[in-house]
Amino acid sequence: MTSAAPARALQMALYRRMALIRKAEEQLASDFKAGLLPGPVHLYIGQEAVAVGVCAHLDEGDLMTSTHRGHGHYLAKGGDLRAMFAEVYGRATGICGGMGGSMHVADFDRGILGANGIVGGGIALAAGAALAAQLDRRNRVAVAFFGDGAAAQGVLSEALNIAALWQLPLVLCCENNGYSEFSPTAAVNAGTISDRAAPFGIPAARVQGNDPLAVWQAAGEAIGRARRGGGPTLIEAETYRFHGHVEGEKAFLKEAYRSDEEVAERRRRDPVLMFRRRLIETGLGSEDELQRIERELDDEVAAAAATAGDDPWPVPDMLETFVLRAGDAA
Amino acid sequence: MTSAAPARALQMALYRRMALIRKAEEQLASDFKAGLLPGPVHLYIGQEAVAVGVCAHLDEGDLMTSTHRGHGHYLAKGGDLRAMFAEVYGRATGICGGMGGSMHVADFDRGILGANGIVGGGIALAAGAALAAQLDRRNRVAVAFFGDGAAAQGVLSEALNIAALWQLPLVLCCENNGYSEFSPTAAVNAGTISDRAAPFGIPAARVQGNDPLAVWQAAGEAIGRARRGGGPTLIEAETYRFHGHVEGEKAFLKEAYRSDEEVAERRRRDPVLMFRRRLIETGLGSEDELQRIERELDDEVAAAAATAGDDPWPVPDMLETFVLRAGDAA
Amino acid sequence: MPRKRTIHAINDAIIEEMERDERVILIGEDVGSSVFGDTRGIRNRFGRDRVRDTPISEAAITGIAVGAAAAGYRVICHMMYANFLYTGFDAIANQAAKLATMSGGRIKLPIVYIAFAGGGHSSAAQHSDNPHPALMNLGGLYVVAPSSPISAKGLLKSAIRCDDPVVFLQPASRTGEQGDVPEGEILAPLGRARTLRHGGDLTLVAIGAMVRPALRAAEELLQEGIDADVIDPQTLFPLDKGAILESLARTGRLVIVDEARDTCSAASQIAAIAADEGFGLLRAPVRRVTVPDMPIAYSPPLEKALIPDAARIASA
Amino acid sequence: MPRKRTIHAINDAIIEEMERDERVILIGEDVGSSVFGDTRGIRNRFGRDRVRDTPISEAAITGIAVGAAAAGYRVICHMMYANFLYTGFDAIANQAAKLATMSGGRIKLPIVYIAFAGGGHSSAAQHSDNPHPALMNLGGLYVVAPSSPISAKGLLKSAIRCDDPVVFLQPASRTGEQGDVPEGEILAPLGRARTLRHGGDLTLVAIGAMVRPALRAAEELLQEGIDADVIDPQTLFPLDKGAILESLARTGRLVIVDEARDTCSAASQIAAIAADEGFGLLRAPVRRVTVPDMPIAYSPPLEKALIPDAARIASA
Ligand SMILES: Cc1ncc(C[n+]2csc(CCOP(=O)(O)OP(=O)(O)O)c2C)c(N)n1
Ligand SMILES: Cc1ncc(C[n+]2csc(CCOP(=O)(O)OP(=O)(O)O)c2C)c(N)n1
Ligand SMILES: [Mg+2]
Ligand SMILES: [Mg+2]
Repeated sequence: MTSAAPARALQMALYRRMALIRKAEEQLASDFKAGLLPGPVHLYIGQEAVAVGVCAHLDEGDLMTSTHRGHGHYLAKGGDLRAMFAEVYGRATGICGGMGGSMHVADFDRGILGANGIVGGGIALAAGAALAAQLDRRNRVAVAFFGDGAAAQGVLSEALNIAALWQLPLVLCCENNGYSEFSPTAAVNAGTISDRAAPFGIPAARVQGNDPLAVWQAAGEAIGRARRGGGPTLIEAETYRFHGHVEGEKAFLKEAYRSDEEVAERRRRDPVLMFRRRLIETGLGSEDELQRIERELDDEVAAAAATAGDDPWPVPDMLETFVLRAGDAA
Repeated sequence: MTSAAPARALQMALYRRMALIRKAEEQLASDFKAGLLPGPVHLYIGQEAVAVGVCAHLDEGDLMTSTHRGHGHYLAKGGDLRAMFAEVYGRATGICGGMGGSMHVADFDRGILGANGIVGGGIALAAGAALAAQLDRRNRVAVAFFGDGAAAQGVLSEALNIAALWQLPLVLCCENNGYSEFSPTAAVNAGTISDRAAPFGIPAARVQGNDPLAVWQAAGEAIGRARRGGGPTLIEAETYRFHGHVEGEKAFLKEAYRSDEEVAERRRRDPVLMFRRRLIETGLGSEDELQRIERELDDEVAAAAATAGDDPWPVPDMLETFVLRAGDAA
Repeated sequence: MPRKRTIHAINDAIIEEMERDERVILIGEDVGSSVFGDTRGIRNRFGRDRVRDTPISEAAITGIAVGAAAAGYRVICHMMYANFLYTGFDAIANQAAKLATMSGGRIKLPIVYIAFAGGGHSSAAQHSDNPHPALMNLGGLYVVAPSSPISAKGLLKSAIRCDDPVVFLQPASRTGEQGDVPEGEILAPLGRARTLRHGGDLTLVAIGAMVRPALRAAEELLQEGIDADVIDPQTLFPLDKGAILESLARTGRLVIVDEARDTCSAASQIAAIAADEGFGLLRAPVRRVTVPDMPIAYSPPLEKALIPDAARIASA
Repeated sequence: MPRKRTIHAINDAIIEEMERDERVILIGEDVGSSVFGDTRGIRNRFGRDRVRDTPISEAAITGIAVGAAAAGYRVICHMMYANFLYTGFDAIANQAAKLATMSGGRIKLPIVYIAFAGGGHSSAAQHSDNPHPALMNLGGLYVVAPSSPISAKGLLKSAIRCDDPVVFLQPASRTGEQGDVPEGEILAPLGRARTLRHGGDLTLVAIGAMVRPALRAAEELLQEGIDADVIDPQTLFPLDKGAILESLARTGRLVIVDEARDTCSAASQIAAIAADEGFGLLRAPVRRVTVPDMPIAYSPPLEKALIPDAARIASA
């Protein structure tokens, strides 16, 4: 890292947000096992440092697009926890009223333009949001999170080209978690993803995605440059997902696509635990304080999940409101 | 150029083919002015060295996809002249029976998988043809011609990635003629197009597209490598179109997108004339011989155009044959 | 009343709406030079910030429209030929048509995708589709098909002010047609048909480019003593069923003319509505005059045979 | 007769055809691991040359299928969820559906695009579309919708042998269903409907996933004294009009059940045919039981309200 580490308060905030995401998703994992989730869920567990390190530089006016694995981005960008649970549970109180579910959590008031069920689907949306930000002249930026698998979608190169030509305030953040569904990254992506920016004249960074400070640092440079009118950046954050591609995948996959040893080995570099250890080692956080935070988060998550789980189901009558009608326009 | 220039016979063949394309298209240009062409035509005049230099390495078994500006590729790959005229004239004897027209000339028996009205549309088709060639194990190759404008289509990066992963026998040949319709290349493509191959581990070459020998040389390396199982190459050939994007464009454009001086200046580097001059300078061709070839071509073109122009129009009844029907399959 | 070509009516509509609301922006390939002339002069007038020539990247462009709209702009996204909607179809079908509903209505997406649709100019299969059936089936987009300079202007202005995505499909074969266009504000409400001719013997519904030949066919039919209503739905989704059924109640006979391929066409949808809600009104089979189910051919005699004309309509 | 799940019937069909013709190849995202199980074991059996996992690049994949087919292979191109057809729509709509015709019939394109379509699994709007209306309107592709293990196997085998492009839309909600599948060669000709039930009082046409609830509804109707024909078109383009009209001639009543959104659905096309060619046969309004014109919702009570079920069919 070239510049100074962030101050204590910020580091503690990063930790809190990472731990929140972890605990919220562990709740969803157990909800899934208990058969409480109506649809598929893709968990972010193991990748928390990326969303948190990037989003620490964003405020509500900034814009972000996410992926099918979107709870982490949503929470890192300030999305409401209970409304997220309610959405994944399919309740009327969900952040999308139960219309979207896990793959579509969105909160436009907070600049969260949505998780996206289309791999690569958020990239062009973020470029469009960056265009809006540029036109607004309020120094806003847009960030697109996407996976290594999504890097194979042509829309990435289209967005790189346009962002370079227009010098859009756009940060393209590729989370390389080693797999595209059940394919190892090398089987579906040639070369190094972050190298694909240079031909367009776009700066790129490749960072340790399990280290929130490394991500924070790289994202800070990229977002700062974007705010100053310096144009787009491609960040590739190397990370790993601890859970399956989708919860319950072992039920339908016949052969393992990765070994238990590999997962165990990578779990030793758990971003939440490593960062926790570092906070204690650097004296920024004490065991007591961290435990207090974790208890608070446990309570927060349990309360949000419990109340969301008691919320009412949406009533079909509300579907009427989504039907396009005559005369709306003029 | 690193290796020796091709032998006399080959150079004369290159010249003949370039001059054929030029003369055929000049015929179409005058046909257009005379109101004889039912649909739009995009002429290749000024770019002949590219198609001819590349296709000199291909035989009928090799596969090629082309663009909306496709007459040159079609003729360079051995397509029948008269059937092309008949097609552009909309006649029943056309290479596509009058169904396709200028933007769709194709001859599958000669590996010409078609001109294409979708910018970038031929790129994935060529990758698929290269897959077929690879599976066949008969050392065939596939070539995709596309423009600088088409390089902005995401499908190019998708094809680069897949071609690299699968080591397809594919040559991606970008003809950078300085314009994408009415936009200068730099306005719609960031950086240098040939640089976009390296991140995928694909070799690239940037060549003088108005010099058939330079193109021949670079294409020979690429196609040879592909035949030997060495995988794909991206070639960027710098060239210029002398005519408008589409014939008759001045009728609908209000402002000029390039100056007459620019066109005049570039016409001084006319690939056909430059190569002609070189053949004489190097003593490979005499003025007499070249004039004889040109007269032959004039006759060939005039005869083809005249007979095609007298050919019958297709009759609507034949449309029936294209309707999908029950039971065709089993 | 001043006469205008359709292309100028569209140009006026864009300029007026960009003057009216500075959050209206225009993006697309060569919108500066303007292939059809409809965006001519707009970049010079409003500058390169609000009017952007894009690279040939339909997948990105259609999605950029969604992102910029979600972030507060009104985006006119020019797609040139309607076949290129397919090239950028993901962001249209999976994003623009769905995002508002998937989000529980918490966002509005004011986007107009403009495209020039249909055949008649020997541009062959990849430049001649009328893709409105695919768009109408998405359920999340208004689909608009003008038929004259005045309807083009009124519909486009309404489309630009609409808070939901609209696909505006201008018939490519009708850009040069002249018609009366009054000065000043013209707004044609989305989702409302126009009855262009009141007959009473037959309901002739015609879409987009088919309105003119339908009106001509109506004249021919009059010679035979059949006086037709001619209805232009203007908006194809959502359809103005009421106007059609109301006419059908008087005529009992329905012919629909649509330059889309027959299967799953707008004509079929209207016929299906008639066969259900209008069943009691029908006194004769519902005829569809449409394009046979195949790609459009290049050669003029072939293309002419595929696309409905007044004679085919009159004999339906 | 041995019982099989649909997913295994599809698996068998692919294996049998790949055994039969070494020019059949299979490409798609994770066809090796197989998300749905339909391609499981195929890579091990036929090797990584003929069975290729692709990157997530739908635009390229759909086009690669066209190129490889034009160069002599029979390509099975697995698109996973039907919504991803939109992502790769250019090569489907502008190339696969048009190339043969644009070339005057000088090429054949044996391609099967397999996709899993429809809702019922709370996967929300981007994983639940039934895009057959858009595909049916292209006119250059067979569109096939199986409804049972045996129809899936027979149709898929025919599709793989077909020299023209076919889109095979397996209902995603029906992959686990069991049914009788005889050993040995099963080929269901494309373009032919199956009559699954002979009643005589009512013609009930049901598509894909809707066949089962339609059969259930027919049982319910029998209690009310209405004995329905149930027809499964199997191929949506080109439609087997004859089978439907023949039944209609006996029943005079038509209800069509389609899990597509209503506007421009297959249901509407069938209704339109009935209102024209079958007009003289109709004794009652033609009812469509379809999905309302909006994206599919995630939450189970909402999704359930959108997708037709036996009760809604019986009351239509
Ligand atoms: C357009 C599209 N194609 C395919 C899929 C199916 N799919 C869902 S997630 C996924 C893998 C994505 O990999 P990556 O981008 O690396 O994200 P990760 O799952 O690793 O977070 C695939 C193929 C999809 N949702 N959208
Ligand atoms: C998908 C698609 N988008 C837009 C167009 C309209 N169009 C036709 S040619 C062209 C410019 C192509 O530029 P380039 O690739 O450089 O080829 P050139 O015309 O210079 O040979 C455009 C935008 C098209 N035909 N297809
Ligand atoms: Mg991944
Ligand atoms: Mg060019």
